Amino acid sequence: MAYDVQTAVFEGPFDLLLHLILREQVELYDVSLTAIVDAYLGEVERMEGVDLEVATEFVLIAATLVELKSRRLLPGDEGVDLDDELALWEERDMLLARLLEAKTFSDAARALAALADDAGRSYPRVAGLEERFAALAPDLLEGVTPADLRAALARATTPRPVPRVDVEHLAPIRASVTDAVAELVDELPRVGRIGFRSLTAALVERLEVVVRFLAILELAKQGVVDLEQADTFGDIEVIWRGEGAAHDRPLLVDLTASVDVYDG
Amino acid sequence: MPDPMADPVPVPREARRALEAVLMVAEEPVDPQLLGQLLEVAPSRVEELCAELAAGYEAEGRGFALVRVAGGYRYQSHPDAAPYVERFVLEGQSARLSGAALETMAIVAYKQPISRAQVASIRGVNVDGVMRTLQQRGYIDEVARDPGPGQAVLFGTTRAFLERLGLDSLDDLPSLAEFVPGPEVLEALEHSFRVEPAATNGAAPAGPPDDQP
Amino acid sequence: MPDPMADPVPVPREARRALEAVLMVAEEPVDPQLLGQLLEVAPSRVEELCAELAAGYEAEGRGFALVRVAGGYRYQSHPDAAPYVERFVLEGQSARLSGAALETMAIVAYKQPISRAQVASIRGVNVDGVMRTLQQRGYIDEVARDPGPGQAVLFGTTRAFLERLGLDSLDDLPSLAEFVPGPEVLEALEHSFRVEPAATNGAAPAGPPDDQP
Repeated sequence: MAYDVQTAVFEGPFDLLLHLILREQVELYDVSLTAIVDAYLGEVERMEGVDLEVATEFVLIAATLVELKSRRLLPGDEGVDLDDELALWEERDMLLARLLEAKTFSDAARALAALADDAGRSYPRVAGLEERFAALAPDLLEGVTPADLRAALARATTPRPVPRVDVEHLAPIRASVTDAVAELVDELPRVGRIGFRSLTAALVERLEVVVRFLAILELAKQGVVDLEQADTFGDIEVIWRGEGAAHDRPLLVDLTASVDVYDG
Repeated sequence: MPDPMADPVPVPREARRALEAVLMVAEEPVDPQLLGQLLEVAPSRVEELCAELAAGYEAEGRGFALVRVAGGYRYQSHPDAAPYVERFVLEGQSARLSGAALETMAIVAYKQPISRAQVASIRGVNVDGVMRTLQQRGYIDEVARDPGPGQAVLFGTTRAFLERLGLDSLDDLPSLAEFVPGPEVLEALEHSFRVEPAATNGAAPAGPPDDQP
Repeated sequence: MPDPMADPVPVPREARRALEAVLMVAEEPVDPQLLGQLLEVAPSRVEELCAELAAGYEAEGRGFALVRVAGGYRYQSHPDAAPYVERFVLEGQSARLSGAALETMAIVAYKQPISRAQVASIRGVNVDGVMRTLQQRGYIDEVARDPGPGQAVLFGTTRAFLERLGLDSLDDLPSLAEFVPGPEVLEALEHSFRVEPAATNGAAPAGPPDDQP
């Protein structure tokens, strides 16, 4: 696996995926997804602090890739739900469209940079009015109240909230792994709280583990389970919240909203 | 050195004098409409006069230029004199924009009005910090509220953005169509995302999906 | 109109261009010493060049003049064009402080004495232009020097500022203690802690990029 991603700084999953596909000419299906995940995690580590949005977005895309890949590995067509198949195509097209869009804007940004560089060679005249005209100028503080001033100070001094990694909410991801979801919905209410490792200990095939993982992410998104992970690469705790839970709390507008894009 | 133009400025003396004086004290590009009002001529006449003035300065090899930017006219230093001006303007006023800032700015520029969430969705990363920086630097600003349920704040580019890029209006942005990736890119992407299931067990394309490298 | 001088500017082209460019972007009169350093000529030569340039502008009937004032050279509007400039000031200037300017004003009011650099670091942007405007309008002024190594100029508000706001003294500025963060602050904080998915269709999916902004 010879990707060298140490040279460039990637601005997120699309950037990295485009790099892997276009610049490295990597045939994604002929290589291990772990390698891509590793490459990505390497990038994330080099960033100053991990951004939850970045991490989530990548997991989301990785999940789609896993599903695409797993579908290709399944023998024949038997048992494949037509709806699932269509959903998968949709997800693939969505991913393609987003990658194309990302590339379009990254190229547009380069053109804007060239414009800015040209414009940056000239400096505007900003000296303004000479003193003799200053008395004529209208009072700029007309209508400004002391309260306006205080509000302006508050605006100016409000610190930008620092994005915090909150693994508890990791994973609003949907995958069409209906069977696994059904099993989990049957199983989880009985145990209440269980580690992901225990939950998958009985499974033999890696693929099954992956599918279970996707199913759990789906449940997390629907709000019927909570996920907790104490430390990086630590075991993920799955906590059953109940099917009614999702409706008991107000919905918050998701920052990226991109999650919804993948809804079948 | 011969003078390139015997009479470099065919603009009427009074109008030229008024234009030059007003533009000299202006802190921002001045709308031709306002200039026309001051000179008591039509804005279209202002455009003519300014074009002639600008051509005159260029022909005379002046160190300044009269340009149309962000919807108005302003004086600025001539690009050829950049080395001198840069030495003079000690703090690089126009600090270079990061790649993230440029990409975010491009998305806002072409898709405005647009919400932060929509920008984030296109970039695939959290853009709160970048958007706030761009807003602080005055290149983008809140322009509206989404009428939909969330009432999300919608952003657009500002006059300072146009000035930073040396554009007169948004119409002068290069067409986005120029940047849509060509067929070879599409092909490469599609190739990577083939979905056909392996019909038989023959010629399996890969090992287990998650094998170690 | 006969051209008063066939070759109005005998100043060498390169030096003239550099001088004109630097003087055009300067915000304060520029010391001939500094101009000499930039052009790599003696200050006395700068004086000669500037005198020739100024004479040239005058002969050409320009609307601007190059004058020596406060120990340096600067462009300003020609006195003959004053009526136009006055109309421009009365009719053309926006009569309100921008949001950014108001923030700068507020920082100086509440944190005085404060240096330009400190204001800039709070605002996250260059504030030179805004500070100069506020000073020109008489709302802020230099009140002291930082005793530290840089000896930075420290700014504070003026009596005129208090009068405009109807305040008796700075003690009458509203207290910051009772300030409650606005909804946008709370929203921003919430966003950074909760990332639960919305069930609604948020951002428009990425169709083919739009051509028009």
